[in-house]
Amino acid sequence: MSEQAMKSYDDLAPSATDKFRQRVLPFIVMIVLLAAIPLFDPSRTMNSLIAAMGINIVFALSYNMLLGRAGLLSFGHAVYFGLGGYAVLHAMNAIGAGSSGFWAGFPVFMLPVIGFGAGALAGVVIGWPSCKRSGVPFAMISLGVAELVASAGYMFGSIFGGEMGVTSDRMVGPRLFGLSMGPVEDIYWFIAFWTFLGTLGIYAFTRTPLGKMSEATRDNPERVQFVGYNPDRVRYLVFIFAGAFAGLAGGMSAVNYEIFTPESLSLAPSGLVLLMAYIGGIRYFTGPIMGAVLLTYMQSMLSDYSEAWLLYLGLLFIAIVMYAPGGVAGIVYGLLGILRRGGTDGVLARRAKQAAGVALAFTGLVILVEIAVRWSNGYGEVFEPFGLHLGIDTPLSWFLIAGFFAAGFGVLRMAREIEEGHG
Amino acid sequence: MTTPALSIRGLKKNFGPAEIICGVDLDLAPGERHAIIGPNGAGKSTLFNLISGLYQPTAGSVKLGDEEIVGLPPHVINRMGLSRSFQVSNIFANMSVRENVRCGVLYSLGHGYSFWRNVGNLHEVQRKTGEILESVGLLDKAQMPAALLSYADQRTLEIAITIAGGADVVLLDEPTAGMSHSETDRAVALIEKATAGKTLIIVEHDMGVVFNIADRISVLVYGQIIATGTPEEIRGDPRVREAYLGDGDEQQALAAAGDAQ
Amino acid sequence: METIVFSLLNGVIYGLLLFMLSSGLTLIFSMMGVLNFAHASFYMLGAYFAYSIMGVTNFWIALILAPVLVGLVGAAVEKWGLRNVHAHGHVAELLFTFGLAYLIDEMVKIVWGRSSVDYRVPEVLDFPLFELFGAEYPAYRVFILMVSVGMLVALWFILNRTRAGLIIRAALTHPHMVGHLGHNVPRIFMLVFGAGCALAGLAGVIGGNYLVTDPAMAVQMGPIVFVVVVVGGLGSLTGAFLAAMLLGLMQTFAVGVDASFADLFGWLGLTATSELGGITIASLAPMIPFLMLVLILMIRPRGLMGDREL
Amino acid sequence: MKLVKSAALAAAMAFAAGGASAETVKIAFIDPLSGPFGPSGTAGLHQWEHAVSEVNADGGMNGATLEMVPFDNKVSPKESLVQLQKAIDRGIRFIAQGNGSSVASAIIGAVNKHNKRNPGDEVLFMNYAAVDPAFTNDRCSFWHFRFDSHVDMKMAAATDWISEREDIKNVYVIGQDYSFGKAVAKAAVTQLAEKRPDIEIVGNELHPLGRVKDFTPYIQKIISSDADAVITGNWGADMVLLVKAAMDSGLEAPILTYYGGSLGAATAMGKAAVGQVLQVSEFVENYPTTDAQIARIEDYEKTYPEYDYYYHRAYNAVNFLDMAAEKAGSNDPVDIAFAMEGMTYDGPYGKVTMRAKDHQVLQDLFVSTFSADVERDVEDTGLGWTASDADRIAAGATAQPTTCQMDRPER
Repeated sequence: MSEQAMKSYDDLAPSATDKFRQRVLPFIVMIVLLAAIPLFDPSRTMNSLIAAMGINIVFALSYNMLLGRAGLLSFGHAVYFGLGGYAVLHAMNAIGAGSSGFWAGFPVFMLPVIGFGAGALAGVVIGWPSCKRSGVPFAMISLGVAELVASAGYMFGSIFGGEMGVTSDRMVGPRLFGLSMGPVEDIYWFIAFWTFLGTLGIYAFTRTPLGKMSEATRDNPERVQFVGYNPDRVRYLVFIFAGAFAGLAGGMSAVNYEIFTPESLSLAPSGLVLLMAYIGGIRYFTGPIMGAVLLTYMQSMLSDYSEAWLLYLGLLFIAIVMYAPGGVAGIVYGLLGILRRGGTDGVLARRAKQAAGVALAFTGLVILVEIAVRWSNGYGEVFEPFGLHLGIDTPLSWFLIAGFFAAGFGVLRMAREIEEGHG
Repeated sequence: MTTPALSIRGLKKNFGPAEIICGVDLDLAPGERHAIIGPNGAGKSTLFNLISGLYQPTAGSVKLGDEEIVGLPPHVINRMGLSRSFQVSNIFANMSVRENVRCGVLYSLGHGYSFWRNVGNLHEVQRKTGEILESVGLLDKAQMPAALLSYADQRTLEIAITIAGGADVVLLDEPTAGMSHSETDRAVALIEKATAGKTLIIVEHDMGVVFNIADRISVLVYGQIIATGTPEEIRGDPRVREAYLGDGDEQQALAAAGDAQ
Repeated sequence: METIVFSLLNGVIYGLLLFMLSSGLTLIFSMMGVLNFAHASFYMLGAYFAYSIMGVTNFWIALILAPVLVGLVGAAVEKWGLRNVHAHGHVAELLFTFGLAYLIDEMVKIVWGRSSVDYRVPEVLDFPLFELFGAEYPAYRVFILMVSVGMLVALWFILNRTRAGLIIRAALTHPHMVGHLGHNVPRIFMLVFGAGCALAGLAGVIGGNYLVTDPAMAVQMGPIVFVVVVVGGLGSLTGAFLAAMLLGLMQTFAVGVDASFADLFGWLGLTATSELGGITIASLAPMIPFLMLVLILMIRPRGLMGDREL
Repeated sequence: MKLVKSAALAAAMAFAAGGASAETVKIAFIDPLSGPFGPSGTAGLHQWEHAVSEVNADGGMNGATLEMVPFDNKVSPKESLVQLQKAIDRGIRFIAQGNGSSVASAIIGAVNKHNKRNPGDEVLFMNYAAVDPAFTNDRCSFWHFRFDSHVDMKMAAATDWISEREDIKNVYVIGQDYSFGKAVAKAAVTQLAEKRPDIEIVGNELHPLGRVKDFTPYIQKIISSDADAVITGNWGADMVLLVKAAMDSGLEAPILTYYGGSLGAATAMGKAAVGQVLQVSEFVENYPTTDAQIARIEDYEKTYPEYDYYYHRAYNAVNFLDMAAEKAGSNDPVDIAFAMEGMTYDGPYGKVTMRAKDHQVLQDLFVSTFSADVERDVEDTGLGWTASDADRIAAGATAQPTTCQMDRPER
């Protein structure tokens, strides 16, 4: 008996190497990556894009604390992002105005802390009624709350600045780390610092007893009651933290763009963060990061090349919901798993076939959509990829579309037959 | 006379016009192993749900030691030292076996809703989790996702989670349902070991199990306890035999169990 | 007096339109558990289909054909899309329809352009029917009233007097029982989804020219439909009807009220010049539905007439 | 799949970036090009492109070719700043924007900050449609030039028109509940009180922005208030729905609008609105003008058959830019800004002046009427806008005092 009491069961936990590989290494890689980016002297466009990605990474991760980890589908997460951002802007203005007092000594670099607090406070207030329910009712409450807060945003001009929003100047207050916070290069370090801290913080949260119980509550709220936890309470606390980290992201955004408008509280940005998290993969910690990077890139770059980018986004989302609920991360890790196992059983070949089929069909779809968009705009612009002239009345267009679709679905069918043959 | 570990008085539950539990009285001495048997639909699971706080009784009182627990939410009752298992496996399917047990351990070791500690660094939690896994024989499957466990192992895990919090009063709802003979034997041994020194109420259809484990048995029929006594008394009670007349299987089982003794 | 009469008339018409739009979702939601985010998109499709059909033929053919087409699209979506997601649970279904709403919006923009289309009231109905307190009352509104009531009666008849209605009514309150009755559940789901979408399409046909037919109409109506369904209660068409009427009347009446917060709460020291005091009841009108949504979910989760909680 | 995608992107990129040359001065056009306001942004873009092509045909700006580079801001102030940053990163130093005062406000702030933080790399903002008076008053900036008459100026035209009509005794003001709508209402009330103290404001209503689906209740309120005229600053769907409901309910009072002529409105209003909807603008398609201007309109509508000539101020803006560059002998934004101050230009609809004090353009305005008897219609409806000399309000009468304290850079 005494022997058993002495036993530590340390071997139950993952080995030190595993721990390092799974928990520490990714963050070291992240630090190295963040430190290395400036060495490549990114253009200002790139810098702006990276800043947007950093903000969205923290925002999407905070959203996944709800959807992925606690099983709460929210249509109003931008509320906390926005309130955090507004709080930071007001604080920034106070720093700019105040020659003495608390704000005078507050460095702009540290402002996301204020966003964190404001997001948490909003979570405390709004979460209290919302978290009494879960599932679809919770989703509906979040939708109603988002509409209400957004409307209030337009009503209370002194806080939200009406549709013009609240603006500020970040080059105020004491400097930290010698950063003037003016040029984009300074802002890079600010974004990098807080993206890292936000990611680390959210990851650390998943490792706490509360974080673990939030997953337990997602899986089985009934059982959670019989290990001594109140599921409503677990959800409420997680909700507050999700709001807080969203507020942190909002604070980063406030410093980066120096503006917030009531529209940033509304359903549209809440929907976008949902898309980011889900497309990235809500079952993986890294999923929302991938989703945020991908969607931010699409939003700021793809929208320059194609007017129909929202259509592609919708298609991508539906494809993920229907065929790859694990999201991009699920696909990536699936492939890595196959590669690690050596891919000897022909899985790799099958996946390659599927990818080829999807790519072919998608190419056909892109041609169809792009031709349709130009035709619909009606001022005679013609889709001309690779020097081809693809008009709506060009037979080649339709030949290509039909060809790509036929080839794509043909390959997909082949892949499926192989799979069924295996199964 | 010592205070009963669990004391039920005049417990009633109506669902609409239907009276499912109609006045149950029951006292359990500390350390007692009590089995509740009865035909299907007698209200055994409802009784468990009432005691554990999942349902609110229409009338009556349930005392855990000296404390009245009617009206308290389940998690509070659990913290006061009453734990239960479920008839269908009710585990955290997306977690590993170890994490499942750890969820059961956390609160009792005072970690509640804490968000400032890393679970990996809570040595007391690791130790307790390991102990429980070892005592139920799941140590070698600790890293497996719970959903991939065999049925019998899931039932074992269910019991492990139930006892993990160290509750003094344990309610087990058909722990061996659906198990093979050998699995059942192992489960019985496990239950005996895991609940040593605790007060146990068990709902069970397998009369072998019941007569093996129980110090006393209550027979619940149509929401009422028609008899309570030692296994011998129950076996000989004519009312019990009568009540089971409609349920041939159970009667045979009862007889068989009697012969086995 | 005139404000009350007009608010009543307009509120009833708006409420009926809302009900027509929401009744389909109540059917879908209650039987299938799918809170269809794209429901208002089908409403939009109804309006656009009617516009296109009217361009080739006339309004009356559009009135019949457009809802049927929308219903077919809905059934197709259920068969080849939603059904595959069903196994992943209600949240996945909700997300699927969320993406579908994006998709339909974008496709409508490509096919019909990004600004409003000239979908107008047919000329036979484009005249003032009567004059009341100096304002003319357009005949088309009365037509909306008649179509809505017609639909209401038809729906009532189908639900209460036919065998299909019997099954639907049973399924509304006990969705898991449908399978036990020996019916082909996927087929029933497809039909219900199609029928629900067709009802939304019908609302689009008669609402599109009453309001405006543009790609934003789905986004504008979408959340309101949820409010009606949730407030009305799961499984209850009567509840949805009450909720729709309540919303329609409350919104139109709020607009007619001139009071501001300062007038209402002046006794608390609130002045009209302060920001809070300056808010008028009329400006709150569009917020009322969402206030109702949140309150109902918190206080009475089963809605006005629902027989079970959400 | 990734390979195909990036190849497609590369192709698209080449397609988008084609035609750049060293002799090019680029103007970033930051406006909605997709979404609900996409059509109106696209219409503006085409007008600018057309105006720029005229200058290019005429030898360019000091010999350099002008080029419009579109950026889609989805009418979001935040997204506009992202796009502005993108434009600046690409070395573009002239910005054109118009849709939404909130967007213009954000751009002014961002341009001010950028120019302060990056001396030698200044950018210039040409605002062609954002009409919040503050931009040329309290918030005036040396880097901002406005080529549209602001809210108070347009209201001055509208109230002049009203004050000349003795039979108008009761006026109803209705607008969107946000800063622009409030500014319109305030301007209407104060200016009417000055010009016609006998007029009673029988209603001053603000409705939520873009959320009202049925305006009938509001119209009924207007009818029962016995209003003789209605003033509204509504735009977009709010404008269309308001007019539509008014027509349906038989409102007889004229409706003075700011944006009755915007894209899609004519189609939605239809015949019922003829003679009853009026618009305050610097351009009226059927107002008699020079042959050159008629040729320009016809050329535009031939080049972009889907669009009607509407943003005449785009030509004013581009002409000012060209003239200022020539005067300064430089294509540098700072030199051009100084040269543009106080500059005048004789346009087809009268003299246009860029007031040095606040960078606000002064131009004649028209109160035009929606009519069925027009030479040039809009949106192929057979309906269009007409005005006579009586509806013309001289630039001087629309000019408003300014509180601007211009902060000019040192030369």
